[in-house]
Amino acid sequence: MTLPTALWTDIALGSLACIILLSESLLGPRLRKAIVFHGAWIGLVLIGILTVCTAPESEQAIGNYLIRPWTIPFRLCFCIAGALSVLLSRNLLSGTGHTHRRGLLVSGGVHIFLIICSTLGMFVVTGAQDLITFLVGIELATIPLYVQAAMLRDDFSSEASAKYLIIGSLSTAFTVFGISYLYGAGNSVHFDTLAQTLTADKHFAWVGVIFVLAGIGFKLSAAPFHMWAPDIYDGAPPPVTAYIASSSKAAGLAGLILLVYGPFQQLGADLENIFMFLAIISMTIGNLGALRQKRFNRFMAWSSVAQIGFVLMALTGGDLAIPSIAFYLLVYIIGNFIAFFVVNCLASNRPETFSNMRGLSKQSPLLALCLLISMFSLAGIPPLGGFFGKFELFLAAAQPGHEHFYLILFAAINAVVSLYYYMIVVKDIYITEPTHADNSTCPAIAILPSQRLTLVVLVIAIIVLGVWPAAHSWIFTLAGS
Amino acid sequence: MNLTACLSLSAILFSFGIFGLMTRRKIIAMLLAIELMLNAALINCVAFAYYAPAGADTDVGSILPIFIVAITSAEMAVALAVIVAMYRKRKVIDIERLEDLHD
Amino acid sequence: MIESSWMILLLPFISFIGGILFLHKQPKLAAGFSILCNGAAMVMALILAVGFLSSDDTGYHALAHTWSYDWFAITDTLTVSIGALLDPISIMMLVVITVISTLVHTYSIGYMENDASAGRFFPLLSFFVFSMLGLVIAPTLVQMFVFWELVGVSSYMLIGFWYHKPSAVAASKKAFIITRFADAFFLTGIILMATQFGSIGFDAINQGATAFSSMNTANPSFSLEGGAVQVFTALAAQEGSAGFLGLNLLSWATILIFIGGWGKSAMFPLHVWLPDAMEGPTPVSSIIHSATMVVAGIYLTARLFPVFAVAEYTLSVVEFTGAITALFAAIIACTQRDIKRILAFSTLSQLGYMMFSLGVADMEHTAGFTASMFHVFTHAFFKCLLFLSAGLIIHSVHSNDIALMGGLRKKLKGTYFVTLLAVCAIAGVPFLFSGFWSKEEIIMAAWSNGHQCSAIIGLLVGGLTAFYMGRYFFLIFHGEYRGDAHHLEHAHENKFMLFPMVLLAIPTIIAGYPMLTGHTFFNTVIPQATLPTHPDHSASWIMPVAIAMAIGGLLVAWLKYGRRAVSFDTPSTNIVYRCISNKFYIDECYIFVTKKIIFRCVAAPMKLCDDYIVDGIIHSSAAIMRGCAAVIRHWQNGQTHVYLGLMIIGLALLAWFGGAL
Amino acid sequence: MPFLLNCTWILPTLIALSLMFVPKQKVGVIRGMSVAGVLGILALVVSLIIAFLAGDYASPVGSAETTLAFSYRTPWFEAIGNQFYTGVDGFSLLMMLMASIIALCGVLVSWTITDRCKEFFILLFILLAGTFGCFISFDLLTFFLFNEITLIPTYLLIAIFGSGKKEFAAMKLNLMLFGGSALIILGMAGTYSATGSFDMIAIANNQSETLGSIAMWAFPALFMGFGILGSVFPFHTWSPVGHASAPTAISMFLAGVHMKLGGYGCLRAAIYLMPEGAQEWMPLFMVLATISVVYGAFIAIRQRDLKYINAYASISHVGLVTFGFATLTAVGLKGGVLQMISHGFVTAVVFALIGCIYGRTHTRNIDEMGGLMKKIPFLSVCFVLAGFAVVGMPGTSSFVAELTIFIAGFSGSLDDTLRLVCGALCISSIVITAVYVLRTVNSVVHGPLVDNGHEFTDARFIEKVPLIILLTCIFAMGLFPGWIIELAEQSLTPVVTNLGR
Repeated sequence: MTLPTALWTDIALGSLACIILLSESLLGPRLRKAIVFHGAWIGLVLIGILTVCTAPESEQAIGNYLIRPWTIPFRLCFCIAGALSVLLSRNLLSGTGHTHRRGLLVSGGVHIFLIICSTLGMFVVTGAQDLITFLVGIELATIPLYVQAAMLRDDFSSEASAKYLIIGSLSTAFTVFGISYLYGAGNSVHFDTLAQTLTADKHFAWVGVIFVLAGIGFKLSAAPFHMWAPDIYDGAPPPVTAYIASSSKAAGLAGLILLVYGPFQQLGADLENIFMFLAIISMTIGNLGALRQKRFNRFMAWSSVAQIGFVLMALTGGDLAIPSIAFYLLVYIIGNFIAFFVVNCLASNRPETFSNMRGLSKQSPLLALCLLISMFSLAGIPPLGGFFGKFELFLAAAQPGHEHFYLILFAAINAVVSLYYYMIVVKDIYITEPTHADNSTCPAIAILPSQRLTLVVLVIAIIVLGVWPAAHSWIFTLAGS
Repeated sequence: MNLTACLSLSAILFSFGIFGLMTRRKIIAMLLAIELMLNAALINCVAFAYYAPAGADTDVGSILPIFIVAITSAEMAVALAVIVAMYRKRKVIDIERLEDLHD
Repeated sequence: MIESSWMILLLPFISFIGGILFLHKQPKLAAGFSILCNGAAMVMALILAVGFLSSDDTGYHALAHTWSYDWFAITDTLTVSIGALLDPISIMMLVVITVISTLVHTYSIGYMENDASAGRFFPLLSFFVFSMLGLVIAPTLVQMFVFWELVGVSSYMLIGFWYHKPSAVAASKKAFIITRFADAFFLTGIILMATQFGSIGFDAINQGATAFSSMNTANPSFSLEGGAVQVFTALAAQEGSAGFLGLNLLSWATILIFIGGWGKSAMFPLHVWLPDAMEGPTPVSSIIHSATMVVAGIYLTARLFPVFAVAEYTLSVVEFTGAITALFAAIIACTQRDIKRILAFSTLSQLGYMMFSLGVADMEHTAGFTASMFHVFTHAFFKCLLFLSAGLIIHSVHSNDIALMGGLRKKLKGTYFVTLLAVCAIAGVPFLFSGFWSKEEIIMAAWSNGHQCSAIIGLLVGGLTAFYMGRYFFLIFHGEYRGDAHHLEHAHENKFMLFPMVLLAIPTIIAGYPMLTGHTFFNTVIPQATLPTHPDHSASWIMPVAIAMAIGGLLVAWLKYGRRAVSFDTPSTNIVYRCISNKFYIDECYIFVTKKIIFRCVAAPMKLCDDYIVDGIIHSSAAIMRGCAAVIRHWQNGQTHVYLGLMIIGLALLAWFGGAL
Repeated sequence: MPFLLNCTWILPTLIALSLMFVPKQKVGVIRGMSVAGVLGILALVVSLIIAFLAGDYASPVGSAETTLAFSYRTPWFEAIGNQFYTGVDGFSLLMMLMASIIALCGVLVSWTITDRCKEFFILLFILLAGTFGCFISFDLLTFFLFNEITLIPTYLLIAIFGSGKKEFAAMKLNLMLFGGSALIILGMAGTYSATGSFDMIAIANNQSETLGSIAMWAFPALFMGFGILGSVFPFHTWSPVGHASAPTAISMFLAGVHMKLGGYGCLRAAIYLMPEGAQEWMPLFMVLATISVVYGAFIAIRQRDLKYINAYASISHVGLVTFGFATLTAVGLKGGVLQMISHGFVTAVVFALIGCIYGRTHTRNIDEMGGLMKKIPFLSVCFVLAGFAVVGMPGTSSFVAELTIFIAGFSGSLDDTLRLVCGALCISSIVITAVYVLRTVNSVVHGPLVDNGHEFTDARFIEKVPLIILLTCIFAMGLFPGWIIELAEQSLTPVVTNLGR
């Protein structure tokens, strides 16, 4: 039987993982660095291109594995996030002039291998057609992250991974418990049959739904389940933080959409209220948490909690939700990585707090401009991609039949609050004068050529996404079919 | 023995897990508690498969627990590895003392 | 000649633009240029007047719409246009304004001789003349309002001419704000007239009003065209309706418009700015605050007389304010020490005369209207003469205070003679002088029209006027010199200043005679009114009583101030005297109202409300958010158990929120 | 022709980009390019107006369809129904003319800025691009997008180049304006959910059956959203703080054009799209407008700082604009439009003067100044003329506008007592305006000279040019308002017919 073209990407990803593992263990130091590092990010980029080229028009099923057209943008996001995370870990690997403040990763190759495994897990999630594959995909996506979080030799990293581990396994317990109840209520594991049998009057169904949502809530760091995010973002090594912040959220969202438009179809209005509840709490707590933040990583954690609040709001709407979330994720991931790249260049020789970033515009205007663009894209300021991304989330919540106008007003006001703390960052780098203590200690900022190139590419990408409608209409046509 | 009896058993087991997780100070003990909760899910699946109405495919009920066990073991292996590495370096196993990362 | 009336309007404007832009460094050139322009305007105005008088058609249709330029359209029916409407009273005012402005310009050459900023004075004066002329020939209410404001601006600039003097600056501000306050009501009145009665043109309104008033009287109504039809129907429509607070719409509109005149002509409550306006140079006071600007209110009432007559209460309001102001100002004038303030209060009381004489007239008995216009005509000349002579006196004695003058008869012979003429005119000395004729006309009209109490007030004020003018005259020219001897030696009469005063003396005497020749110069503005026969002399006793009051007043003044030396050093302890000399403390009330009530009790609380309530809410919302942020950061203390606990509570919340539904 | 129209926002963006590559030290080149750019924009707008007047683009009476001149329509993010739909009618042309003139004067006034002047002009041109984009776009989302583009440069300009507590002021200004955008987003979400498209003209035309009940709450959201930008009463507190600490050119542009963007949005997006909503909610907004008119005037009396006085004066005059709109009559709307244009020029010239005076006396407190007429006659005469323009003397543009608004207040039947009371209060505001204007003029220009030791000369040529330009605009519009009124009236007929429906 001929393999459907869309499956090639998954296979390519698996083989890339094996190649990386083999080259890590077998090859000599010089060749290993080339294959492992460059091989990985080039491979991921190629796989990203491959998913775009082999995007199926209609659903292609291979046994229990279903490639849906609307998941292609999500897969693209996973590949991009993976590649960028690999690039970001450049100065944590051995053999480069600029060593990072927190030392080197325990083993660069294993770190990259785990990134690719996690990406493969996310591909599996998007391809799942029944609860079992879904569960396996979710676990394959999260477990490597526990190990990656512990990759650095300092106390923070190990403490972060321990906490992440415990909270993660609790959420797995919730998911599994939920799945068992779903099976109980729907007497089957397959999504299509579940879609018919899971009706709103079945109490088991509701217990299952609640527990599964709790598990996925952890993965998205939505409000009641967000407490782990600031600590783990702060403790984990920078590329892992970036990867968690962008890719694992995307996977969680893909899974959530899969469930909401798959088995939970008939639960309808009550589900919308749950998402409204989650959205309101995440937005508020995320914004309030980020208001007084002084350290960059924790700031990004709280801001990602707030962003998830906006995304969940879109889920309360009708059919516009899927494409708007896909587009928003693409822009959000690029914006996030720009911020992490800039801070990574900064943080290689001083702790990444806002007071150290004062006067950045005078020290290196390029980094300051990139951080400004990423902050304004996250805030949703027009010329950048973030504007249309965030605006479509508002429109998604206003679909005919599913209007939630109070929610939109609440979200719009929250957007204003979120603008305040993104502007605080811009104020620090452009306007506040560095106090004498800050700039005396930090030497000039050294930027690796590869990281400078990726920054420029990402900035151009985010502006083009905001102005040129090609990507936007591609995602919407895919989601429409 | 009927469905509700089994379900109540697993629910009790689940709540034991949660109670253990909340009160234990040692990380290994907390992992143990999580293991309890995962096993509760197993009992659920088997119970539903056994008491499933006619016509439903009951064999799924047995495949699902196997996957759950596999996943649990994978997770616990990774967990123990991480915790052992941490113990070797920081000589601390008490979760209350892991509070360097705070706001 | 009628078609070229826009030239009269344009000449002063050219002198203003030329003077301000090019000549403000050369005073002499500026003075020459402005006199040339104003003189030409005067000549054209005189030719216009003569042409109009000689033409036999003195009836209503003598109205001439010479030209009009559409300025801008507000609604499709209502377009604001600039034009000229020439009829007896506007031509009379044209003559008065241009004659007085030319004489004042020549006088100013002498007055402003050693003043550095004279180059700025003449153009500003011409700007005032331009705006006054525009006001007078305005065919529509809006154009009158436009030039009304420009007159306010020019009076602000001229009063505050010596801008380094804080008192002058304060006086100009006060004048502008009070007139602006009255203009707000005026604007409301105009807008009511424009929107509710459909027209702002004077002839349309007046024709509609007369047709309406003659509808319920005997003679038949005549054909109407254009705007008048709308006005007529609107008047008929709102006739019976008891509008807002008991007054119907027409009364409201006309009273509001009259309040505009009230402020500009400084009637009783709003008069406080006129005495302070004396801070400006004396030529300014002579032209603005004696002859032209302050008459604008009376001119407005005269122009809209038919509508005012139709409205129920308006004319009685006019009469009441006129009488009160006349009496009130005359009393104060008797106790003032600053000679310019004496003349200012005398102007106020004469304005009161003119206003109440308009008030006593109505559509049938228009004698009051003609008497008032006649008094405007005569009063302009002798009051301007008085101010010019006061200017000369101040110039030579270097002070305004009457206590530092006395016995100037020997030094200023020319001024002495001319001021004597003017004092006799204003006091109402019989037969020879114009003042007597016009004042007597007013009292006669009031009595014959049934307004007895106004007539009696008129007589009383006549006596008071004679008294304070006599006091003014004797204290300055008779008795010994009380001032600084040094100034007395080289007090001289500058020829530039004396020549216009002498010229003005002529009309002071002969201005009264046109009335005698029975020529009804002024009544033609009333359309189709019955030609007022010479006012019936039923009350023949009024003439002798008026003469007695005038002569008596002068005699008492001579007895009190003329014969024996008067000392000013001991301020009189008499309570009433001190209250009157302080102008009944009305200025203090105004300051109290503005400072204490408006600034402290209205503006200040608003500012506090803005700073603390409106702003407060916004700042407090930010503070609340900061508080919640602190709470959230407090719970993020790194303890894993806390995180797990919150996750489980979150699960419970989700279950309650989801499940409960 | 449509390309020329789009050039109005492409040109400033190009200039902003090209300025980025000019080295920081070459201040002369930067200034030269900026002036050339602004002159180019002005020439572009004037040629557009001439072409508009030449061609007959008046929308036929009785049709609710605005006929757009030089319209250009391409699908942009059409997945959500958004098109890049630009065109222009009389009303937006007038606003563009005013914006370009004020921009020119703004650039001339900021001739003295030396440090970081490259960033200054780059941000100024981005602001210009956003503003012009707003005036020509007829798609609700594109309009909102350009409106948001203008907010960030304003923040950076005030925060970097301002004075006094500039960060606080800039942040407060920006957050409140974004609060306004939040409300606009709500309104747009409402219209989108009802009609599924953002095309203003399409929505306005067949809106009767589609908007229905949504209009009842979408209208206040949109009107108040743009009202915040136009500093309507409860949300006006950003403008005094913002103007006082903004640099001269920015406070000119902010008060002169940016606040008018609010008024433009109110008319174009709120009243034109949802007439029923307008009828329903207008009493509330009329009361708010009257409060901001009287309230602004009274507080201006108590202020001591020149910029605060002018800021509160702007609140009072812009309140008149909202009052004009609130009467929902043809005259009222036209009066509002005229007042927007006239107040744009008036407030720009006053801020320019305050900048010049501050440059000399280094104080903005009116008690510490006095008698400047003697030392700087040219500036003092301009100050007196500007004062009369603020008071609304005939011959200045504000008289024409205020007269039209007051007439709108009283036209029609007089049984609507609320409108009468508000109309009377607005007319009374001309007295309060006279009080604080004269108090300021007297204490700054007249009176004995207060010499606080600064040696200063009269206006240099570069300072005289903007003042002369703006004053001629004020007096030209005051004396010959014919063509402006005709342009405004033509473009408002569709709105009025829509209201009549």
